[in-house]
Amino acid sequence: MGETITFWVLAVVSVSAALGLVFSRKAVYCALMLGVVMLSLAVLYAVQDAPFLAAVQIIVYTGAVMMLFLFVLMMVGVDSSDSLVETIRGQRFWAMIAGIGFAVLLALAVGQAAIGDPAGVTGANQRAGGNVPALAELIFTRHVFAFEVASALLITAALGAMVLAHRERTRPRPTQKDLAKARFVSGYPGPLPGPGTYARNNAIDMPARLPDGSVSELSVNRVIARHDVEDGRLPDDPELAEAIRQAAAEEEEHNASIAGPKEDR
Amino acid sequence: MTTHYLVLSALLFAIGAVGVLVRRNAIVVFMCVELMLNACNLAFVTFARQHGNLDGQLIAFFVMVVAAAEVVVGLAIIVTIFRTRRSASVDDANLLKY
Amino acid sequence: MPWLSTLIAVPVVGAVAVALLPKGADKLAKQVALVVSLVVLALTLAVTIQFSPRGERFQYVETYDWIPSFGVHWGLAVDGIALVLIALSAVLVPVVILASWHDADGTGADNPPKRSVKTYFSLLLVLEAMMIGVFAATDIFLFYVFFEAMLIPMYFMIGSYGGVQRSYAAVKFLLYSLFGGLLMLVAVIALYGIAGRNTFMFPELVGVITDPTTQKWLFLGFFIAFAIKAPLWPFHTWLPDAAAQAPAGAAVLLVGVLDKVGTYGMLRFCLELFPDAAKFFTPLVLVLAVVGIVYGAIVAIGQTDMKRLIAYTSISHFGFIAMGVFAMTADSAAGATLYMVNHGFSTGVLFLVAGFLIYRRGSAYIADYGGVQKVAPLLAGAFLIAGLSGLSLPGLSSFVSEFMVLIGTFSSEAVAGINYAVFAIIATTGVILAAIYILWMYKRVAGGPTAESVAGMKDLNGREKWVVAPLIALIIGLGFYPKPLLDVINPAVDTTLANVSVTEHQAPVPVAEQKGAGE
Amino acid sequence: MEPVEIIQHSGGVIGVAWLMIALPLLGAAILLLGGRRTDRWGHLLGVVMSLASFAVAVLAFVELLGMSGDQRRREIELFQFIPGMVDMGLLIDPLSIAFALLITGVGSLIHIYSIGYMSHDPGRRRFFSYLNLFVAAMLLLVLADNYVGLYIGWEGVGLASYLLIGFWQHKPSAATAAQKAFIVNRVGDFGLAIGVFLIWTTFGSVAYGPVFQVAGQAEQGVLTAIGLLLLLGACGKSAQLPLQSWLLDAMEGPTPVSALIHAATMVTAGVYLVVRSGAAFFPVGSTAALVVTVVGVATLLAGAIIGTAKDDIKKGLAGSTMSQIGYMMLGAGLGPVGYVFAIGHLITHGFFKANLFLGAGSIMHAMNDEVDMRKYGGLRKLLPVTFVTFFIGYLAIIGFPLLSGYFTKDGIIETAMHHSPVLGWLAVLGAGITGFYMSRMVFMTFFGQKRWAEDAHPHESPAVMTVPLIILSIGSIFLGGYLVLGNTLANWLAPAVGGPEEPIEFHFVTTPGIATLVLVAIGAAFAWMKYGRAEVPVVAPRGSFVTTFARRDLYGDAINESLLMRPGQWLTRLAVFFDNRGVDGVVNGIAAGIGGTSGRLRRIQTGFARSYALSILFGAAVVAGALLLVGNI
Repeated sequence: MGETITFWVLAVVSVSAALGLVFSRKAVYCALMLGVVMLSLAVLYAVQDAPFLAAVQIIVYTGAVMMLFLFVLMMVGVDSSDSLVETIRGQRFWAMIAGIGFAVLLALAVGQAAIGDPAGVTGANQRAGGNVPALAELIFTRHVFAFEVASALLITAALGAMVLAHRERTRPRPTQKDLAKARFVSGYPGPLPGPGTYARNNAIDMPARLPDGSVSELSVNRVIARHDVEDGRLPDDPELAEAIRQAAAEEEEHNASIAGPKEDR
Repeated sequence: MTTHYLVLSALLFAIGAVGVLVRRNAIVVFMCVELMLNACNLAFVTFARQHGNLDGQLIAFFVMVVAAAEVVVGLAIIVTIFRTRRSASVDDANLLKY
Repeated sequence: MPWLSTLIAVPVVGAVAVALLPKGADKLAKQVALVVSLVVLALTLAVTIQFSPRGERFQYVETYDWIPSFGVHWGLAVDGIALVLIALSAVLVPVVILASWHDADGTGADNPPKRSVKTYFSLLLVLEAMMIGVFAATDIFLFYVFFEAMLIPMYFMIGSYGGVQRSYAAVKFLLYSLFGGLLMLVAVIALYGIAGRNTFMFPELVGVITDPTTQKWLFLGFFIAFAIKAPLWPFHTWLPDAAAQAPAGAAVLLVGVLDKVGTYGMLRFCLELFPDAAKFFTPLVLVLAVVGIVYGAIVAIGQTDMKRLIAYTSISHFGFIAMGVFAMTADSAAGATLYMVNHGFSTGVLFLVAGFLIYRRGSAYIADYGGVQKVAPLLAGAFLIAGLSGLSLPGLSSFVSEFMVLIGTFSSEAVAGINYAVFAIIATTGVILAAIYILWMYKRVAGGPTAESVAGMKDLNGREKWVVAPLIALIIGLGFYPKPLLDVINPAVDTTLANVSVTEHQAPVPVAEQKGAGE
Repeated sequence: MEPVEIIQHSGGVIGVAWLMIALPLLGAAILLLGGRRTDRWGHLLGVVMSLASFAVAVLAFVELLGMSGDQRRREIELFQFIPGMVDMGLLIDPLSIAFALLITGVGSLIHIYSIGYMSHDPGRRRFFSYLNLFVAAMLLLVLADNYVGLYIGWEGVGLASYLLIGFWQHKPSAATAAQKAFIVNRVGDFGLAIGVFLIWTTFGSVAYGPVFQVAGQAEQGVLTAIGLLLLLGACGKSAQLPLQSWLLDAMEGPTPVSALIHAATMVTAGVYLVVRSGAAFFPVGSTAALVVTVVGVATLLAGAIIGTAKDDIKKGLAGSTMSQIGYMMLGAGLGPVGYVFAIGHLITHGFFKANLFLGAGSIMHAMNDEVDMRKYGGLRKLLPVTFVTFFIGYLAIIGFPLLSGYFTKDGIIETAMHHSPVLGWLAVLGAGITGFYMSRMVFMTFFGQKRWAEDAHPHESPAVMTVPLIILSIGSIFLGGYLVLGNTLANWLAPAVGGPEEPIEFHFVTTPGIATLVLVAIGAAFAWMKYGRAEVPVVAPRGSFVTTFARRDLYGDAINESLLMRPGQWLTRLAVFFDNRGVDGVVNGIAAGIGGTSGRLRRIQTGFARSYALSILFGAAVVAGALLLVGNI
């Protein structure tokens, strides 16, 4: 009875989360939804006498894999959200048809099958003295070859990831001398002024004031400035607001210059 | 009860598949793939219980291993593509065509 | 000693060795290839000498399991028919290697690009192995594998080393052959399934299929593949393209040996596996063959390109072979088998000499020549003898075979109870047409005043003499004394026809005895 | 009297009769393979080989003479050619040995003559090798004991003839003539080949012995068919209507070739074939024999008419050759008596025609290779030996009483008269025309005014050329009388071809004989008026319709061209077009169709991974559905 309740609750949760995963615009929400699904499944594993898998699910999936996803999301841009306009004609419609059809077919198949009562893995667990030893015995005896191959696969994957992520240096590493030269050529050899210096409120998004009381645009982090402009959190002081806007504009320009080669579609 | 688990698994699988088809953000597509793998794992675990032996659980375990490897490589690819093309949309990587 | 496996293995090993030679060792590659091919020739001679024509039908039998679950064997053996064709391949390959000495060097008069020499000779050796394998295979599946594998080296030889339109020709050749090959594959699998013996071994499948309809369908599957390979009219159009674009040496092997697999297959598989269907389709096949004979000859007359012309003459000759096979008399079938060998030699030397001409002049167009006889008499003489062999002049080997095919077909009334004499009569007009196409070509190339473009043409050099001499010696020798070959061929043909339940090798009943029996 | 049985033979000279063939063949091989090294002595080797062959023939002949009549057909086995079908062997009997003697004898003389004639030609060695090849092939033709061997020799002489006509390949006319000769001959060979097929099918053998033994038992229709097919072959080789057109062009070859091949020996092969198969396939009164005689008469008239209009001395002689072989054919269609005269005429013709041709060669040799008789005239004094020998040949061919041609030709005419007066009188008419054109030739060449080209310096030929002429002319005088009178030839040939019931009596004074003589005299007189006494224009006048008709070879070439060559070319072009556009068009069309369809289908490959994934999902769904359905069924 307890299992039934757990199942139904988690089923509803996981299906809703899965739907959320598919339909939410922001990638971060998607990641969170996926986390929810995974956790629900972990519980369902536990319910089905697979405590080891439940733990692995939480540690590996929800812990490691999800973190990896989030890291990459950060790199690519956390806030970037998909446009919901479909570009391939008919893709969404046919995807729905195929998806629903497939689900119905599978469900029908499962429904038609005459399935008796589950045998339960308790017996199997007990023979080896618990779920983990039982699995271990299987892994290191019958499936030891697959296990070794899996380990090779993991190492290969790690190496592959490193190779892929590695950026080939196309020009010689700048020496200290080069760096110094570049600094002086840039016209502003000193360190950038920190934000909030002499400002009335000591916040990271407030531009610093120079000794003559004027506002230094250089002191504002451009990314933060853009967020401020986008979210409309500009300070009342027009001088400060102007400086933030300028920093934000520079950021836009910078982004555009990087994204320049990309075709606009 | 097994039937329920299996139907749930099928549902999740189908939802994941639809996600793969309709989302364009490569990372989200990846997440949907993970969802499908998880759905499969659920089925495996269910079958393990149904048949009363641990092979199903073991396969699920292996699936997780492979999934981890896959995610690592896949995300590295996404990062590489993003670096050169400044986009994580799967539709932008469409050079391999007629 | 597994002679036949050795025969296949030696050229393969040689090919690998040639391919592994360091870059730039062109001369060495040629020499190694030549030596390997000569070793194969020596082995083949040993096999031929030890073969006893009156003994068991299949000799040198080797059977090893290959894919046990499907009953596929590495099954090799030769009877007289296969043996002479293997000998043909073994003789032609060293000659072709010698003749192709500069094919890949890029030194011809038409300035072909320099290409990888060792690859070319390596491919030649691979091709040799495949050719020997296809004739020696007694497992139908193995036969099919060799049948298709032969295409690969030939595809590259045409596609990489051929003339201007080489890629068109190579693709056409490959697609045509593959199409036929797939039909055959279907038939092979169906044969396996329907026979239900869980084996692909040919001797065990003879006479297994008895249902007439099944026989007909399977026959067609095999026959179309072989008709494309041979090629019979109207499946012939790939041959002129392929032969004209291929380097002369490859063209020799293509027309001289590869295509023989088609006619060989008709005799070995179509007839023996599906005797009733073969008899049912005989009129159709004979019509195709006769049309091919006359049509090929007429089209050959109208060609402007030497190699294409020779290719069309071959289409005409393949008509003769197919006619001989399907007339199903002992004489015609033995003649057809002999024809396969003789045609290999005569067309071989014709292609090679044409190749020498083209190498010197840089053009295959007949109109670009004239008066070669005056400047290069030996070359022209070799060309003439080759041509005369092509028109089946008595005293040259092809006459014997053509004569046997025609007389066998003509006499089929008395022997097999069906009158195909009219086919023989129409086919005999090919004899006249042959004279026209060969002599007209010879006249335009070698006769008349010496054209400016051929004025400085060099006569045959030592290497080229060694290419031409053995073939011409064989052509003349077999023309006067074909008995050794026929002694090998006849028992095998008799057995084949016995399996088709046609009467043994015998002369038509003399008129007197017929009368005597009637009274 | 029927032909006698063939007896297996071994030992003696006859046992090695194959040497006759092998020696010249060896000579040809040595000369061809030896290359320039043999240039210096090549011609001598050629002569020696030919003489050696002649010697063997003479010895075999002597050995045969030593046997009684019914023992004179000897067969020797050589080797199995096609097991179960053809055993190669030689049949040495009076007929074949007569031919062998003629071939090697006249052949040797012509070999010797050629030493002189070809002395300035750089290709002399090659020439001799071809001559030797010819002698070998011709001997195989007549000596073989089966039809296949005959066929091999048959085409072998065709090859030699091809090589020799086209000896000066650099002349386009020679190359074309050689090609034409071979191809026209092949048309004849087609008939011969099918004849052989039919013989094999009917009798189960191709050897003369077994075939002739049972020939009478076959159906009449089959026999007639075989006869007509063999005749077609004979027509090709012997330049009989309708396959005569190659012979005139064949004069492009060096003159000794014309003498040896196209007058004395090869062209008589058709007569040999008919006579050899005569008893079996051309019995007197049969349809086949009738056709033979008709063809013979038609050709003898056609050849004679062509001969009257030719200004080219060699072509004139070629026309005459056609005509004379027409006589032989006529004789060959008339049964045993006819055979005797046909073979007799064949032998005497071999001598006097070789004599005439070699004489013509000697004239050409003297006149810078000029062949136009209109540019000759008055050569009698300058070329005395040539003149005398040529004149003897002339008298022999027109049938001047008591010379060789008189006996044999008259014999044929009389025998024909016996069978059918129409044929006989036509043959008489032909003899009259012969008198005209041969006289014309002699008068234009040796009498009248000099009409030479300016640079001509006529001179008598060297002894190596004149001695053969003298020997041949002696034969031209006496041979006919020797052969015919006293039934020498008839008795000799009887074992081989059968003999007449009673001995042939030669009557010197008969109506046809006198009529012939009168007609010949009229012809000669007419020629004297027109070409001896009167001035001969150097440029040929236009001439009447009839002259043009004769000059253009009775429009034979025109007919061939319009009936065969033009439609043939048209057919060839059509076939090539059909092959490229039709057959290959279908193939390429299918290829293009598939290519186009794929071109459209490949648009499905959009490059969007998501649409591929969609199709995968659809596929999975379909598979799942299918499994469900199948499971339910």
